[in-house]
Amino acid sequence: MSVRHLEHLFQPRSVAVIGVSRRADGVGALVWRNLREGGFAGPLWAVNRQPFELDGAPVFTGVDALPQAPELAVICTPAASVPELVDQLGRRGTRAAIVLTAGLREGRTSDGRSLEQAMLDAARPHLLRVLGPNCIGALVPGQALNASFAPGQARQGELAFVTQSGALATAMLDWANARGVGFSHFVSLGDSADVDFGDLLDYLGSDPRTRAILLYIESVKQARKFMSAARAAARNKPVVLVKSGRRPDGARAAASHTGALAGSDPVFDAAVRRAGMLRVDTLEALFDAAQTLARVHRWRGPRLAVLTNGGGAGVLAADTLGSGELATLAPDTLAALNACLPANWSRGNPVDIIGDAPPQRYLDALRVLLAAPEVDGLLFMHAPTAIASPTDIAQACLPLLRGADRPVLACWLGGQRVAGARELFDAQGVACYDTPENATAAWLQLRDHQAAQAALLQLPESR
Amino acid sequence: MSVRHLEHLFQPRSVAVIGVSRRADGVGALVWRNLREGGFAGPLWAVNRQPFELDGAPVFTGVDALPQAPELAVICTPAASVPELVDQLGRRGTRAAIVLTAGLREGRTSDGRSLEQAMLDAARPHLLRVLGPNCIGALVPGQALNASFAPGQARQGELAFVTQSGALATAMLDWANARGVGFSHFVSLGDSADVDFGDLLDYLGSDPRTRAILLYIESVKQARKFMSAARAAARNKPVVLVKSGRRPDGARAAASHTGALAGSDPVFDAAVRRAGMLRVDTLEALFDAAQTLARVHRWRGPRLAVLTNGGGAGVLAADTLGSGELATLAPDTLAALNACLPANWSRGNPVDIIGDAPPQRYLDALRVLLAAPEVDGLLFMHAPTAIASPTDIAQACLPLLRGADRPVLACWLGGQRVAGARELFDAQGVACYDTPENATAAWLQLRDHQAAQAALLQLPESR
Amino acid sequence: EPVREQALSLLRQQPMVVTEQAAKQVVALYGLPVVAERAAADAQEAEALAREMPLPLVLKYDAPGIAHKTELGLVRVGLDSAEAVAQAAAQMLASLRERSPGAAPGRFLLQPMERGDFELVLGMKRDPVFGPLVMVGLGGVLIELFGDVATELAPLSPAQAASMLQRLKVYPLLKGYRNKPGVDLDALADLVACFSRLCLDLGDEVEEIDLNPVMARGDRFVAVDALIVRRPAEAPAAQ
Amino acid sequence: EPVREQALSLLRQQPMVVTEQAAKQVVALYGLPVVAERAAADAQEAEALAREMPLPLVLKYDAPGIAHKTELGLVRVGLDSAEAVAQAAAQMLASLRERSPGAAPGRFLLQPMERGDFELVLGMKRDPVFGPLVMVGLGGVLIELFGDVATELAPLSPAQAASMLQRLKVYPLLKGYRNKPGVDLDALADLVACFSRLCLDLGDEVEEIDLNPVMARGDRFVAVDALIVRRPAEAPAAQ
Ligand SMILES: CC(C)(COP(=O)(O)OP(=O)(O)OC[C@H]1O[C@@H](n2cnc3c(N)ncnc32)[C@H](O)[C@@H]1OP(=O)(O)O)[C@@H](O)C(=O)NCCC(=O)NCCS
Ligand SMILES: CC(C)(COP(=O)(O)OP(=O)(O)OC[C@H]1O[C@@H](n2cnc3c(N)ncnc32)[C@H](O)[C@@H]1OP(=O)(O)O)[C@@H](O)C(=O)NCCC(=O)NCCS
Ligand SMILES: [Ca+2]
Ligand SMILES: [Ca+2]
Repeated sequence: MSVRHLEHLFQPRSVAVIGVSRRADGVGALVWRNLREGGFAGPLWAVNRQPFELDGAPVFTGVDALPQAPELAVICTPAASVPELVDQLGRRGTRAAIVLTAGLREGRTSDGRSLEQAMLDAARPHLLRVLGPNCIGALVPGQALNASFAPGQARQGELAFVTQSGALATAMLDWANARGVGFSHFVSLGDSADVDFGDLLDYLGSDPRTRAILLYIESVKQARKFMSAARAAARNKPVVLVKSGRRPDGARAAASHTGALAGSDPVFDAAVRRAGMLRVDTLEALFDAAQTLARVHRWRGPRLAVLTNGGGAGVLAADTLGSGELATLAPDTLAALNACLPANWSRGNPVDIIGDAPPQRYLDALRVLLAAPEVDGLLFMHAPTAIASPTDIAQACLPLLRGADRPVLACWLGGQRVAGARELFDAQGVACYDTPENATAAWLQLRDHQAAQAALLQLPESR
Repeated sequence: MSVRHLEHLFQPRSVAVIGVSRRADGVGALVWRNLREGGFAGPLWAVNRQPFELDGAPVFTGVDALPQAPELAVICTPAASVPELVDQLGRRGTRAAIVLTAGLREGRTSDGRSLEQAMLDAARPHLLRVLGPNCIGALVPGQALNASFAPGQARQGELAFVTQSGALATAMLDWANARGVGFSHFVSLGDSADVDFGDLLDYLGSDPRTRAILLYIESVKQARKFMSAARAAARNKPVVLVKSGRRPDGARAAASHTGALAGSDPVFDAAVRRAGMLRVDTLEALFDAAQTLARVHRWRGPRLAVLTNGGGAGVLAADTLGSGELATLAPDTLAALNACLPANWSRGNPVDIIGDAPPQRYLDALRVLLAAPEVDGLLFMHAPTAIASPTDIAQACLPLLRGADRPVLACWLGGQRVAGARELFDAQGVACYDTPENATAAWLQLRDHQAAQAALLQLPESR
Repeated sequence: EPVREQALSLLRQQPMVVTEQAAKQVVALYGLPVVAERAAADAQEAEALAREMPLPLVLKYDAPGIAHKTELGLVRVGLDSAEAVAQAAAQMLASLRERSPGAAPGRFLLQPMERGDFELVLGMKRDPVFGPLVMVGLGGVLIELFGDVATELAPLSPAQAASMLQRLKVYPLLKGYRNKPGVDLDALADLVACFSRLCLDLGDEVEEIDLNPVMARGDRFVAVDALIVRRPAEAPAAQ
Repeated sequence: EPVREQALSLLRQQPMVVTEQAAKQVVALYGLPVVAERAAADAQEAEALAREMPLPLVLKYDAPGIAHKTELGLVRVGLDSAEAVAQAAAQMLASLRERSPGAAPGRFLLQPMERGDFELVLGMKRDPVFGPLVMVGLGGVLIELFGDVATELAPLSPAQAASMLQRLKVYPLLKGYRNKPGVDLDALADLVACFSRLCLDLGDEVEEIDLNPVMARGDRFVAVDALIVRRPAEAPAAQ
């Protein structure tokens, strides 16, 4: 089946929910509520075998009773009914379906096919694309589309998240909402009977509203399709992934969960390298990595200067850097800093400009460091003190940081006191990390990814 | 000098702030405000060379003008004045001083001693203990004592935090407040001219209100005192630390920051092992480690059962466990689970009881797992769904979990939706982690710490 | 591609565990250097061959289906006369008769003793999803206890093979360490790239390949042992 | 503690880099096994001694202040006659005269060739804060490229030493791996514990100790080389 037509899935003009129960807590009713609360602008229809009224609208008694063919259908009816529904929808002209129902792989039709196969057989003649089955659905905040039974809405943003695990989808959404992280697409793949990672990498790789693609992978089945889509997507934008099933025991759990053999670990690492993607260890690291790759530009080299108002934070940052990554400041740079900093500054890198640093001192030091030829990138850090306002410092420094001709990372240590400063930086696209260690880890990740990407680009692809 | 008398520092009946400026943003004024807002109950006096009125109270013109000897004095005057002030205070009968002033190490008296040495010389005859100089101060929320110029108050709790870096103190406090973490003591050591890690380990190790001790260390100077205090404290309660200066570059930054040679890394690891402490890599890991060690009891062995309502979360948890740590469920256990779980449960460990699990299903599975002889400990996990209420599940499960005869860890995945459940668990003393990986990492940490502690206890100490 | 077809038709006539001699022939088809060996049907022939070859010699008994010869006493090194070869051959047959009485008859292989500054291992394992995974490392304890191997998907360009070698912890040894000679790294990268081509070509029909050891000195590399395990025919075809 | 005092008075008469002979004497005072060596003032005496010792022999030239003999050609192994010893001795003197003309005069050391299944390294480095740090590992590339050493603060009980050995990645080798013999682990733990006692005793006056290699086979351990570097006197005393 072609990898095209996903626009029917993600930008439908009309949506029908098939199997909206009269019970308020049925899955169909939850999807209906999500679509309504998400503010979907096009026509929205509900289907049940029995007619009733829902939010003042009539519930239709079948696909054929709908006033028009919905471009997208969300199917929440028992497994056995799905193939027939897909066939009816396809015949009416529906182009995409999200099947939330579980159990299609196990269930059988009277002629012995799996229900999943029967569903695919029903979809094929109509070129109808199916997301799922056994999934949570999809959210496209930019389209005000929440075609899912996830508990809640997603914020709009520029990250696409695709997950093979439904439970992690709901956890991740809740987590992202708490941290203000937004999405261009938030997709639960489920069993991937039709639409799979390869399709989504193809689609999202060329979607201009998606700046980075995040994947949670348990197993890959169509390796060639996956690899070519991944390689193409990773040339356009960062593709960061968590692959579970690292250790033999994890792999076993993955196998019993998805019914697919999880690839062994070195193989997957090799595949990630070959495609120019980036693999991280935890779901949370996905977001840090995504902002690193999407926001930190103008790579010059690995030598980082660390600017801080607290020696301890500088030590923590330096700890994770090797001698190749902590810039050695040149005599000219040291002299220029001596001229503008108080006598007790650290006189080396990390550049500790002391706890009482006001905005002007940050600015003076920044001007020197961002012009120093031996400095390839800058880590800006601030720990709250009772003396200077983080927001004032953020506002003063932003123009210099945004105009820098080399990569800039930032770390606002603390919580509430630096929340405003963090938001300012975030809004202006400066990559911010919670801790010095996370920031320097991001720098090293960037260096490695740069090297890997450069190596890939200069090589003729032999396959 | 004796390691005693720290009660004057942490439980003073009266406090004087020396050097409260008429300027509202002077360090002394900040300390004054912190003490007032912290609600200190005893007499509180301010000293300046000029008399004026502050918050309706008179500011005294010198130590001798105070109506009584303050038990604790917080000194915020220029460096050169400190030795003389300490002498005056000691003579009046003050038993402890916190010196916030920086620069005592560099400054000299007319007879060529460092100001630091002069301060110590002045303190010694009066057995007056000094915290600092060059520190942020100390907070003892249980005593309503905020003798610091940290930006804000600390919550009351059972963790003691001692840091050598002032900047990290303020960042940590802000961070802890944002996460609701409370402290028995929050201490900035500064230059440790007198009171040092050894003293605090001694004091906090036997303090009944402190359940765990967290340290941020850049360098240790009095190794023997440190080691014997650490060993004693670690036998009473968890002592967890971050030691910066891991790598040569980090060490260099530490040296320039504290003026002390940071011990090399394997040496410090050996010292930590020898004393039965636990070393972690990041400041945030301190808190996870502290709750692990303080809350997870009744160790039986390393085999963990993972109970989850999401297969993906189970995979992530299993990934970080080896075959020795993921319990292999016995036939009896599997049969008992088969009898109470729906047919599509994972039929193995991790025990995935499927996304729609209501409280009763959790309870049924818990009863089986907590009675299974092959299960040494349990990881309870929940990812939010649109179906069951996390709070209901938490409430239903708490009695079983608290009454368990083996260690229990918990992980509520997500953000806002599970906040209530998390709080319930937290209030009842069940260790909670943000992610499956953090929870299993805690389990492995616990196993290693158990082994190390057991090895230490069975050995005769040769020195 | 005639080489591939030659290799496959050779393999298809072999048992699942391909004989060492056939495995080396397959490897040699791809231009990879293997030890110059001669085969003998019995002990007498082995003895006669030994008289024509430079001493000392290595004698192996290569029987279908036997993957681990050393464990069965079927490898003898450092034989320094034709008589020693004859004696070793007799012992092997006796030992085989005793320890593995049902084994199919095989042939003796006579090889010159190869030495190198390093013993490399080149390997391939087919992944059911991603296909052939190529592995390289230094043999023995370094691989077993320290897991010092580098892996990549086939095929590899020489540049990719070179960066794979750089990931080995023993890379400094291969470059030349503390006045000890290294190997010709360009030549080694070419070798690994060539091996990866073989892995890709045969990957659908082969489960595992092991060239262990490959003796290396300077720019000279010689595989003195080769193991190929074919893929069971009943397995589903690769997608 | 007479042993400690004997050791310290021996050390105090030595240059900062203690001679190998004196270093071994110090080590032997603590009951640690060192190679049975004999010293000769000149080449003739060395030749004469060689006639009384079992061949082959190792000859070293041990001069004050020279920490790295091998680099200066001052170690020769496998000498299998008294004449070979005489010749090697003459070459050493010539080489030393040429490459290090100002060197203080030293003595020849004659040692039997010791062999082992393993070459261990035992070391000590004084930490300015925590005192003597004891280190153990297998010599050569395993330590250098893989950093496979275990470290502990002195002193160590035998049980602590045993758990230190278990942390080595090469521990399986020491236990006996794939039919290859290991060493007597209890004996080795005792040895490390004993060495740690020495480190603690001398830690205030010694900067570094290196027993490298210690030949090990079964329950037999022999240090064939010992290096001790004293601590500069002007350094402040340990707290
Ligand atoms: C799909 C699923 C949610 C349906 O569950 P359910 O709500 O118990 O199913 P019901 O039989 O009640 O069907 C839902 C409604 O659709 C109606 N319906 C059933 N078949 C229908 C059909 N062919 N056409 C129209 N309506 C239909 C039902 O009558 C019911 O409405 P009612 O309650 O008003 O009678 C369930 O089978 C399932 O698969 N759950 C798992 C989902 C999941 O976990 N996904 C992956 C997460 S990782
Ligand atoms: C201690 C310190 C804050 C003083 O700074 P300052 O406020 O500029 O010092 P001042 O000279 O203004 O003294 C403060 C007040 O005490 C008064 N004072 C000075 N000496 C005094 C004395 N001996 N007795 C009574 N009052 C005195 C001053 O008059 C002044 O009050 P005023 O403003 O009303 O005149 C400063 O020297 C310092 O060390 N800062 C660094 C602190 C730090 O960073 N700690 C470690 C963090 S990690
Ligand atoms: Ca072999
Ligand atoms: Ca040596």
